[in-house]
Amino acid sequence: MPEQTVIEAVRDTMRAEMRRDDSVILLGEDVGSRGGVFLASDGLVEEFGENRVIDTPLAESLICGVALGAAVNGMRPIAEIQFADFMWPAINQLIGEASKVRYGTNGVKTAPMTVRVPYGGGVRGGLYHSQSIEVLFAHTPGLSVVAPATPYDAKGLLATAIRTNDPVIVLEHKRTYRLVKGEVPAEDYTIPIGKAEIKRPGTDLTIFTYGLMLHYSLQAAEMAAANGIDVEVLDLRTLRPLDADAIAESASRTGKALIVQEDTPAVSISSEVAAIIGERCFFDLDGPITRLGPPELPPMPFSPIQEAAFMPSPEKILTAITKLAEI
Amino acid sequence: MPEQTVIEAVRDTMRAEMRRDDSVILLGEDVGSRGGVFLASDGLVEEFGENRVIDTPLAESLICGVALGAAVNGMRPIAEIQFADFMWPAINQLIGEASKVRYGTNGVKTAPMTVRVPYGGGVRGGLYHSQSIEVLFAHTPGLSVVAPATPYDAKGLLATAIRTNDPVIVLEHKRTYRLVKGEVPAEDYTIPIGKAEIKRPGTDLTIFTYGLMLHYSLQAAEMAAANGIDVEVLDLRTLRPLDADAIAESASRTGKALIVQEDTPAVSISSEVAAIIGERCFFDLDGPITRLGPPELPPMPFSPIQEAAFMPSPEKILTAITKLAEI
Amino acid sequence: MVLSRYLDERVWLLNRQGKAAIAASAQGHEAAQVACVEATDPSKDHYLIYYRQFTAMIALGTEPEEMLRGFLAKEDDPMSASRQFPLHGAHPRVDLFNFSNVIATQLPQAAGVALADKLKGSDAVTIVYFGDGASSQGDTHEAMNFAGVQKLPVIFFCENNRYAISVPQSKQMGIDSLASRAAGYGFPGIQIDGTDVAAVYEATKAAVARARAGEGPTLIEASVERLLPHTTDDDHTRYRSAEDIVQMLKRDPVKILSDLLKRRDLITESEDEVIHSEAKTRVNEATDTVDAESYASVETMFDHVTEGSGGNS
Amino acid sequence: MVLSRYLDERVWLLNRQGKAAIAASAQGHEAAQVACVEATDPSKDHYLIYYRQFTAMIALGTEPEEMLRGFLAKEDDPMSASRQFPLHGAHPRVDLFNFSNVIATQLPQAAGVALADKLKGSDAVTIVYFGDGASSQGDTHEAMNFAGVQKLPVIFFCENNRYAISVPQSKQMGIDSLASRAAGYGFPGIQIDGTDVAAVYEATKAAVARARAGEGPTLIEASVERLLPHTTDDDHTRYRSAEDIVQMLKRDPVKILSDLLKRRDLITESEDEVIHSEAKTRVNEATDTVDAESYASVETMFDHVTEGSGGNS
Ligand SMILES: Cc1ncc(C[n+]2csc(CCOP(=O)(O)OP(=O)(O)O)c2C)c(N)n1
Ligand SMILES: Cc1ncc(C[n+]2csc(CCOP(=O)(O)OP(=O)(O)O)c2C)c(N)n1
Ligand SMILES: [Mg+2]
Ligand SMILES: [Mg+2]
Repeated sequence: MPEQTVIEAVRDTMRAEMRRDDSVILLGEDVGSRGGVFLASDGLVEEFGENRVIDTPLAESLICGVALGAAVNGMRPIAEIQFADFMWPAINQLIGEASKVRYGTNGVKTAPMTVRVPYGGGVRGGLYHSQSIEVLFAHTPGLSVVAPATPYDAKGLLATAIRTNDPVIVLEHKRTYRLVKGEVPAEDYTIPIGKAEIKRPGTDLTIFTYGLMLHYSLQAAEMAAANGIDVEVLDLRTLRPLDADAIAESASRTGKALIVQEDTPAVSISSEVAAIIGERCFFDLDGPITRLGPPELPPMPFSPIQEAAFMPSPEKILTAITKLAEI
Repeated sequence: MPEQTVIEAVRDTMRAEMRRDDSVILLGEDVGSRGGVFLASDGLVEEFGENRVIDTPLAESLICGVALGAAVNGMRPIAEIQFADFMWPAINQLIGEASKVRYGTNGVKTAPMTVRVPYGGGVRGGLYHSQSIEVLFAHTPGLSVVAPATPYDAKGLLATAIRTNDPVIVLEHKRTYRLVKGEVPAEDYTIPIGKAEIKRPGTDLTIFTYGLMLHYSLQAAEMAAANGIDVEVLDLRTLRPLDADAIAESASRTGKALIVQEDTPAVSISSEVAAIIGERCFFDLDGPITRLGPPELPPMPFSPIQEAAFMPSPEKILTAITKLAEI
Repeated sequence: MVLSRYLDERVWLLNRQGKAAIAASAQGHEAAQVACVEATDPSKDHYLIYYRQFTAMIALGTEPEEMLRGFLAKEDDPMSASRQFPLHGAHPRVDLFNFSNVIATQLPQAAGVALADKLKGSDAVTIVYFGDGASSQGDTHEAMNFAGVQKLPVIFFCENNRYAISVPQSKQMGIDSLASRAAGYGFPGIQIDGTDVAAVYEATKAAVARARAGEGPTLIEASVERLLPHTTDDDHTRYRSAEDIVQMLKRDPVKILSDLLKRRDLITESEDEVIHSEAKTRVNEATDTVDAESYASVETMFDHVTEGSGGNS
Repeated sequence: MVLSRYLDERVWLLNRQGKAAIAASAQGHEAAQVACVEATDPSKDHYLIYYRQFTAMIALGTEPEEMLRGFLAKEDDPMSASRQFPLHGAHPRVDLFNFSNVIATQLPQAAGVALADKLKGSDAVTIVYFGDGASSQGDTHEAMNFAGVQKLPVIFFCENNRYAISVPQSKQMGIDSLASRAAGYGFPGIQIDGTDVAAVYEATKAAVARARAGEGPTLIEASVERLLPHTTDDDHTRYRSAEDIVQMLKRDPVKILSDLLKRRDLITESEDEVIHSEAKTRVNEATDTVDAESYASVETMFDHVTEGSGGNS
């Protein structure tokens, strides 16, 4: 199987879906001849033309509103938001509008649209090129939110998103784009929304995580193994709907839960995972439900030492593993 | 002490703060001669004039952006957003900008602004006049979020918000505006941000709640008392920062936690309360951390029977109390 | 227009009787709405309405019973099965929709609908309605700008009644005519008397022709009056002067049209009476039918959240 | 301008050396920025800049060392103590700020700043800068509309370099001149050659006079060139034609001004050389100083989240 980076998997998947289905279009800022600021759409305007790969004016509410309008009129738009930090102007069209189209029209209209958005830090992005924005989307009924962390999952989940008849937010961690490589089958496949995956089986405790932190957690789990602690790592993959069954099964089985995320902890994905475990696994737990995240600061300073201090790291995760394992 | 409704307490507090401090101004849609759609500012333009009570054009991003600009230039603006459902266009100015002004300028600039917003349902508001919007705000470092549920708290927390040198979001449950009456001292007082309050002491279990659900929970607690279950009711009051100490103290003392909210549960305030309890009270709990909320649907249908089915009620809360108490 | 007027009055009455939770009236906007629809082709065009499009919905084929079901939150409300406020949702027979109460969100959506037609090579036109207040929202600007760049087949139809709830035009914008903004987007804008059916029809017809020919958008500003308060929750004597109210009532489009038809002998007194009495009867019948129906029920409320969540056919 | 140019070149170099994480250059915009600042009063006016205001920041009194600290993420960066990208944060000595990278958010904020001055009875003027791309954002529209309604003392200063990253003006707007939009808000708009210091100075001076006199806003569109790619992360040969690049390089404002001064005998060859060598020395010294300083450290990163969270004096 060929090895690819995450960004290559994203690009190939968009190309394949646009070849499969004429109604798939791509719109966003600089997605045309620039190929997107991360080159996710490099080469696409050359193949599909300016009608299907549309450089929009600089206006995120427009991008998402136009995608929504086109979606209810027969298209399957992929809207690219250049950085997650610039998603806020589009919240009204996504949370306010798109999420409620099917429900609010009693099923008369549907909005098969995908919003791709690079998020997360560790790239010297400072306060405005590092944000994690999953909370609001993961909270909102009517939306699906996926956060693939590997090239394989990026392809499978993006293909699913594009083919889904409702709005799907695809969160792509920008640090993984070129950092993470993995095998990606050339043939067509999809990964169902709402299914977590055990990326490393273990018996002593479970780490629940997603995005870049999956890779840091896997590294920490290797280090812990050297100390004789057998850590399971569950990749949430979909943030809405969370795979509550998989979460509860793993927590109940290992008896100890460590939730690791890059986003600030208060009222977040880690809160919900903790709540699921606290409600469903109460009688099976052997230790407090533990969360590891950054400090409650605006994410995240530009200074390289401050950025490193902000982000959870394999070492910090190992410390948390060790502490919880000893209880 | 005089009895007031919540809306009267809000109005009197704005008037008093505007008298105290010339830099306090009010801006929003229809806040002038109309007195606001809920009449929160009834009479204020007559007293303070059109310079300090400003009917803005219909644009929420503008309202919050202007409030922010005025705040960094010496004013203490109160921005009124007509309904929480119309807050989404302003997210960029609030989450993206206002929350990070102090941090992002290393303290050179500060934004002493208050955003008042009527939220919540049970008023036949349908999908777009019923939304709960607390999640994103409660998640965001740099913001404070208060949600007073009584006239007394409405006055004390609004006064604090206006005098605070950072942005504060004040969530006013619109169903409580005229429904809830209570004693409000005429003299000046404030309530600190970040302090929960036990509104009913009890020993068998604790309900953690806020907003309209405080009142439903108190009713349910009375009913439970008749069955011999002694329920404590903790009013969170501030949603950011949550009063983690008060939450942990009460949960540890009663040993059983029921979290009740009107907002849909996934990734919400109730998730965070559960996570706090799951982390800090693990060894003191006698039962699963239980949450009661509406179904995961867009909030909330216009049909009166569907609306009632959506909302938690004193009866539904009583059922949850009984079940948890029996464990 | 007469039917719309009677039905609109009935809805207001149903609110006062405690049966309809809220209503926004189209009284004063009727001529603009009817004449605009008349100039388009409901068999293929798209209509993104807002909450004041009561008359437009009827002109596009919504039956009085269907209108009332929305106001009374009945199970068979065609637009949203009463999940939403009246006039919100989507029409099952015409491509007419209104996803939310949130002002101006429909304008970028309309640009998207029109973009899809352009890509499909369809000659359908998208008509999007909005008020003077909506013109201040960023979404309005973003949509017009994009439509100008892409020369989209879309008509921006503003019903300017000089008020956004209580906020008068002078506090909403620093100009007299919204139509003048079109120049800043590179397409034509025209201001017309929205109580004049002929003027509205002509302007819309021209805009439709432009759009179908691939020449791009048009902004039409129809000057109308809001004869009643903003909604049944409002009292406009708090913020409108007595003089303003008196003047405004003179621009009742139903009366203007009926006077015109009579003056030109296009309708006789007795024909006029028949129209009125038929409309009244129709409204009475519809009220009786719908009043007896039941509210949207709990069983269906879980349907149609996402595909597969129930309710999908 | 010469100092700015050398320092700007140095920053680009520091990026290529791996020392500056990212930089956006003002090369091509210098004349517009210097002349605009020159026409205002930094002792009382307010400046809401964006990331390309490198020259403006220097013109407003930021020292070369201070500029470099931002790019190199040093502890003593005056704007944000290196929490933010260079040029973001707030200046401790002049009322110059730039809260975020998010395009166009500064325009409503500028309206708010100006509103506060109006309420205080101050005659300060607010100058807000933005690019051609920023003109498409809803916030830009909302701010201009409100400023028009309230006749606020604000100058909307657009540096139109015909590109927003790779998106050319033709895909950004359906018109040739942004200045034409001002008419839709009820205040004057003027398009000028932004490489011509005199033209920029005159236009700004007039706008300042209008604003101080309480007559309201002005929109100034200064046509400039972006001589370098969007940022150090960009490669503009991907999307700009060779012909476009050649033409654009002819409009280098530093060269235009120097040629003009020499042509008019306002500066001698040797004076010019002194200016250049002094600037070079200044840049070298500043680089040496700042390069030796340390990164913003972990101890201070928890300060200034909200009042009382540390770092408050
Ligand atoms: C984004 C948003 N903000 C505020 C409101 C509340 N609101 C409902 S209607 C209205 C006034 C709209 O005025 P206009 O656009 O002129 O339409 P009209 O009602 O006059 O036909 C307002 C402020 C809303 N629905 N959406
Ligand atoms: C809201 C938002 N969307 C997207 C971006 C990414 N971005 C940064 S600069 C830029 C182009 C800005 O162009 P323009 O306003 O013309 O300014 P210029 O860089 O040409 O001076 C874009 C799209 C952003 N910073 N903010
Ligand atoms: Mg109006
Ligand atoms: Mg530009």
